[in-house]
Amino acid sequence: MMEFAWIIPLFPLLSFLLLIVYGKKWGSAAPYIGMLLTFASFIVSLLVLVARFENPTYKAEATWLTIGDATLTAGFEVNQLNALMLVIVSLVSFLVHMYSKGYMQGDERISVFYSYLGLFTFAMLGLVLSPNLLQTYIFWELVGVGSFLLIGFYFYKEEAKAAAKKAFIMTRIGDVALFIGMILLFWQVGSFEYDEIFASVSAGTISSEMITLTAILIFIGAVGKSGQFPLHSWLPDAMEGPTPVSALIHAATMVAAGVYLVATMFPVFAASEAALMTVAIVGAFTAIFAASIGLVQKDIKRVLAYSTVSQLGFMMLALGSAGYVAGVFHLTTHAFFKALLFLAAGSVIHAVHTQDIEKMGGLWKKLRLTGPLFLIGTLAISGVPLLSGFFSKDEILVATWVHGHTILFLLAIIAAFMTAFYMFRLFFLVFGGEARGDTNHVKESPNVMTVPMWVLAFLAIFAGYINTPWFGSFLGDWLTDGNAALGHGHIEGPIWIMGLATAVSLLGIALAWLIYSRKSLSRDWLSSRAPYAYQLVNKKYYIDEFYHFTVVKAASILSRVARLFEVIIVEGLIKLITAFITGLSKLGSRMQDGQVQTYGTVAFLGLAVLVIVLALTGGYL
Amino acid sequence: MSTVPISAYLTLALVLFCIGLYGALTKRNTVIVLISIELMLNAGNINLVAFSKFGMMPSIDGQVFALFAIAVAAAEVAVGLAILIAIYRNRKTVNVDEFDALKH
Amino acid sequence: MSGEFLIFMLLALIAIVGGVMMLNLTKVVHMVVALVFTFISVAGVYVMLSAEFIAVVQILIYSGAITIMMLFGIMLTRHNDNSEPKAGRIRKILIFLSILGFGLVFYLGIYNVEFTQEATTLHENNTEQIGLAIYSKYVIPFELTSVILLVALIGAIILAKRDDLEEADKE
Amino acid sequence: MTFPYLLTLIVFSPLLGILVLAFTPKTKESAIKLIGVLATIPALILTLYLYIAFQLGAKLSDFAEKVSWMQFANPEVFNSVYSVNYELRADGFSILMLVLTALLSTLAAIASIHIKKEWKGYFILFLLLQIGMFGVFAAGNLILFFIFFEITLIPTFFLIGKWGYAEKEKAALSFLIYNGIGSAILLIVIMFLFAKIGTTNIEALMSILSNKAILSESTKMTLLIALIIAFGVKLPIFPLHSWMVRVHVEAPPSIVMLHAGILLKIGAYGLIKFGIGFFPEQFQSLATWIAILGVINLLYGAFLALIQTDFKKVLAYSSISHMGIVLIGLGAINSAGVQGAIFQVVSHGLLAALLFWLVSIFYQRYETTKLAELGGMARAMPVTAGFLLVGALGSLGLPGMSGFIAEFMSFLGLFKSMPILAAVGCLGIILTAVYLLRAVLSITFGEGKTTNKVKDMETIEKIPAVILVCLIVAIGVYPDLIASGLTNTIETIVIGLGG
Repeated sequence: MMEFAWIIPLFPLLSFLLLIVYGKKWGSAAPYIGMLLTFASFIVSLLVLVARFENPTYKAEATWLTIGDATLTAGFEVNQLNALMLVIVSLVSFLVHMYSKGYMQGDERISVFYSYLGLFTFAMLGLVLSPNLLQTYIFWELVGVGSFLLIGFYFYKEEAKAAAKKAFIMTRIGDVALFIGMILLFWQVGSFEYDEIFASVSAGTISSEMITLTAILIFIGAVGKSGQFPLHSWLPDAMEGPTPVSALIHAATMVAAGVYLVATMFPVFAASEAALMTVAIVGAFTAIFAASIGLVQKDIKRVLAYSTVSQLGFMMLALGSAGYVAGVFHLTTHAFFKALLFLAAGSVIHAVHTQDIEKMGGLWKKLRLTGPLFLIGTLAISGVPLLSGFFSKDEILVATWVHGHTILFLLAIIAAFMTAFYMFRLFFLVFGGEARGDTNHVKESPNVMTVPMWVLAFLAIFAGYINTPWFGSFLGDWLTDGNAALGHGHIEGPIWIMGLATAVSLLGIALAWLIYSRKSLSRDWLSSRAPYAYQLVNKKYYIDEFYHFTVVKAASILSRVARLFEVIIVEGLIKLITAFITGLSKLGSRMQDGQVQTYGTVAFLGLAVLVIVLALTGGYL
Repeated sequence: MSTVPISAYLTLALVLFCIGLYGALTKRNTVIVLISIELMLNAGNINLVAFSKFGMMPSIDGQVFALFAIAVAAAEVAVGLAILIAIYRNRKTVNVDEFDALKH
Repeated sequence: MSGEFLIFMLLALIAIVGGVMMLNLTKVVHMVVALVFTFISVAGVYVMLSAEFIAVVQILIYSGAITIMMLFGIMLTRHNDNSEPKAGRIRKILIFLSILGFGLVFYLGIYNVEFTQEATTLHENNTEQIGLAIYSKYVIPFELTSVILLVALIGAIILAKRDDLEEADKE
Repeated sequence: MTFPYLLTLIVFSPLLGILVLAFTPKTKESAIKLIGVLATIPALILTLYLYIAFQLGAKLSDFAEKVSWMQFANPEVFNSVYSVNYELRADGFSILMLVLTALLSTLAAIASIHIKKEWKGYFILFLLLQIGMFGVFAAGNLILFFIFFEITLIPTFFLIGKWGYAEKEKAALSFLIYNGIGSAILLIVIMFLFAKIGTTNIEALMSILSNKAILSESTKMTLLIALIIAFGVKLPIFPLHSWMVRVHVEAPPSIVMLHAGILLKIGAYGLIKFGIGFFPEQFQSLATWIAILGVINLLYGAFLALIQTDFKKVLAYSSISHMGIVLIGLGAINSAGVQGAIFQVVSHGLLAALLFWLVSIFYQRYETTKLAELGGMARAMPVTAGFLLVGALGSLGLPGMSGFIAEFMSFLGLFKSMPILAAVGCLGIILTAVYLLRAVLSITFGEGKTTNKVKDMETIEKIPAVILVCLIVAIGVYPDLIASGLTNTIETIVIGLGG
């Protein structure tokens, strides 16, 4: 079965091509085509995953480009990690396709929407299947384009335009770093193939400085894609896209691509302690940084977006702490519960037509299906025991502790506390209490939207059981099977960590309950005591403004300098040349005054000059 | 044997030629321009005659050529003056710098 | 310093002074008259060069015919306009300098010209020799010259003739 | 497999169209346009035949042609004769350029449906220009090269000066002045080589210049610098580019398609073929400077494109920026870099043609290209907007399209030889994305600023766009498509460079 894995991305590609060309003609049939084709790729992915359990890694490639002596190949590879990713991506994608049928109902450009979804899914699946860094990079960028197109789907909104542009450019900054890292690695190794890179890393043919440099450059690429600090600010803005898109791209799949990349390149990172440390620090900092911003956001999707950033930080922290399995595990569980949360949020937005949580409230009774689903997602992300998020987050904390990052561990604990707090703040504000907005004609979403959520909810609860301290670390053992560089399948840690994690998440929930549901603590109790801190957090630490005043300003100043240069020097050059030539012409035409004597004078002057020059140079004297 | 070297004659011719040239290029009156040209022709004639006496192959040919040159110069003056008078009739001037029909 | 040289110097001086005066005088008639000296002294130079016939022709044609014709030309046109030419001083200086350079180059070229051969028989029956050459060796150019003179004659008449028809049209 | 005089047929095939046009009445607009388009078809078929024959393994020497043309004596050496032959030849690179020329000419001829006046003169000049372009790429010696080079200049001058926009005369004039100076320098170099070596045959010159110590080092260096300036005007290399901006802005879009697509590439072609081909060692010692110039071109163009308010100007500066990548590739002096440069030549040709065709389409409807006056085109003209987005994405080096391959290989090459410079140059990749998205998004996205109802692309207008996009994607997805034909050429060049 695995030799047919290449067919998986082709289904969505077909969907993209068909819909972009015939979409208008087919109109309302478009969603079914998209769903059908992604379902097909989900089935094949599932078969491939099953096949991968029994068989070794499969790899196929063909010549793609010849450069001098080097031959670059294109192909695909099925190993543990990407077999797993294939299933996650195609499943979430299929569910989102299905959900969108209801969510986007009535939009006249629905076929365009589905074609973009197809393009994105194609690119993401292609990214996952890539056996070499170059191909990864190619799909990496294509994923970015899919995301760009979908963020800018409501192109007539200025915010959507700005957000799409920002997303593309900020991720591109990271991409360029990846590009550089990739090329540097190529000249070290002579190949883009992962196998060969890992082989020469382990053989020690690359200097350790070079490994650190390339690893960090590649990590910057991941930072851009996964919205890690300091390239995170596009991700919350990306919420301008339709909500299903946020669920698919900006929660479950694309933003996880950064984590996936680091995971794929893990042997390179593992070879450099400095690179690992960087990953861990950036991850931990992002986790707490984004969580703190999430505390005060008022837009339901933005809260979820910052929570995504924060969770991605957790994954990076795991990878940076050599917790390969923990990172991938959390990636998996996060994909499910965050997609669930977004879809549920979408369902809420679909019902109340606003994203402002201040205008919601009391929806629990109105949305009898969405409410519990959202609660499941919230519980999972908060790390409440027995749900998937609990297990994966526990793995991360253990990995961090065991690796000896005490400070990072503390940060992670605080971030976990904050996560629980802001998620339940969100939950209570949206579903609890009294209605603050007009909720009379709020209706539950149709089945086509709720069914995908049920599937995700199921996974959000039970996906954690594939790798637990109690029932065996099946996932970890399988992932690390046959590759010692990835570490152990399960890291044993002190039992109190699990207790601590449970305690902080429950504490967070309790605090949220006290403030937003019982209202026994005033909402602005904290913000009124530290107005500056509140302002700082509310303004997202002024990161956007900082970029605006540094990077953007610098670019525009440089542009202006260049324009000055252009106008003065380059245009001056052409002015000089034209002035010279027109001057000569003017002189010539002034000679042509029709007077014999002038003509005679000029002719004689010419003769005299000629004679004199000849006499001086010709040696006739 | 002549005691005056050929270079003396040639130098005289050169000086006269230069004077004629200067006159032809700077004088304003057309008559003077014409007569300056005659002076230049004269300078040429001196050379011809001088080379007929001194030279690689001295012979009478140089003098014959000088004669032809004088004949042509005479014809030229006749035509030149006729043209001058015709122009004067139209333009009421004999100043060279007011003749700019070549421009149009 | 032989007598011949002295005479040459004298003739050359007169010729050059005549030329320079032509350049510097203001009245047109004076200019023409100044040139007559030049022409006559050039005739003297011809004599020194054993070209008596040319010398006579020079006096006849230049000092006589051409000068008279020029004077007629001056008389027939208005020539009292003595204002300085508009073309500026710069051009004059430019012309002067280039002529100077040109003259200098040529002077340097002819300074050392020396021919070993010298015709010694030119002055013997000079006119006869010329006549022989013209009517034997140069008969065709000679005839052509006569045609030129004829053409010039007719051309001059036609050009200078007052065009009665045109005049009539104008009036 | 091949037949004699194939190259001659290709080069002069547009003459047929000129002849037919000469006897067509001036006023029959549609007939003239039809003839104009049809006249480019034979060349397209022939070049495709040539390309396929070459890919199937025809020997390059089979294509070469040689007819004695003129001879004259060498004044310095008794009994030796200078001869100039009419000789055409082709190699992998020039075959590629011939195909590109034929293709873009056909598309530009189709694009000329937007020309509004004096179609007859326009198409005659257009076909003449085509002859010139074919000739440049097929010329077997420098004299012929120069003649055809000049043939491209004069029709372009008139095409810009007569059928352009508001300041067309100025643009045409500065085009002529700059290119005139460039070709004068080129002529001096050619004549110098001819006088010193006695031949202008390109292959012969290559072997003579590489084998014998026939010219001193410093002479060679001077000649190379002169060549770089001559072709640098064409390419254009900073700071010789300002004519090109004007031409891009003022010329009719169909001509800009050819101009950006082919004419600028003559500079790159000449630089690779003659600059590196004749003086590889000197080029190597200049490589750092070439690469630095390339990075400057890349960044300078990008920074200026960032603040332009006219879309055509954005594209013009983006062309400058993209030509920087050609220089970067050449400056890398290894096979990856050279291949990248050639790919960029082809890729930018296609992309620039696509973008200017789209400019033509929406200028036709909105009569403006100012960014401030446009907006929300995606609503009124979704297909055009889509193509515009595809063009921009391709241009900013999106993988899967030809631009990325070129950019990737050029930088791959440069990172090997000068990693720090390459890292600086990578800034250009970001800037390219910034300015292109800024411009394209402000045209297509956002509120609709133009109220008048417009029709989206007509079918005939879609043809060039679809063909171009298909090619761009084809090269991007499977670059070996054209890379395989170039292997020999690049090998020759790189061996010349000694690496």
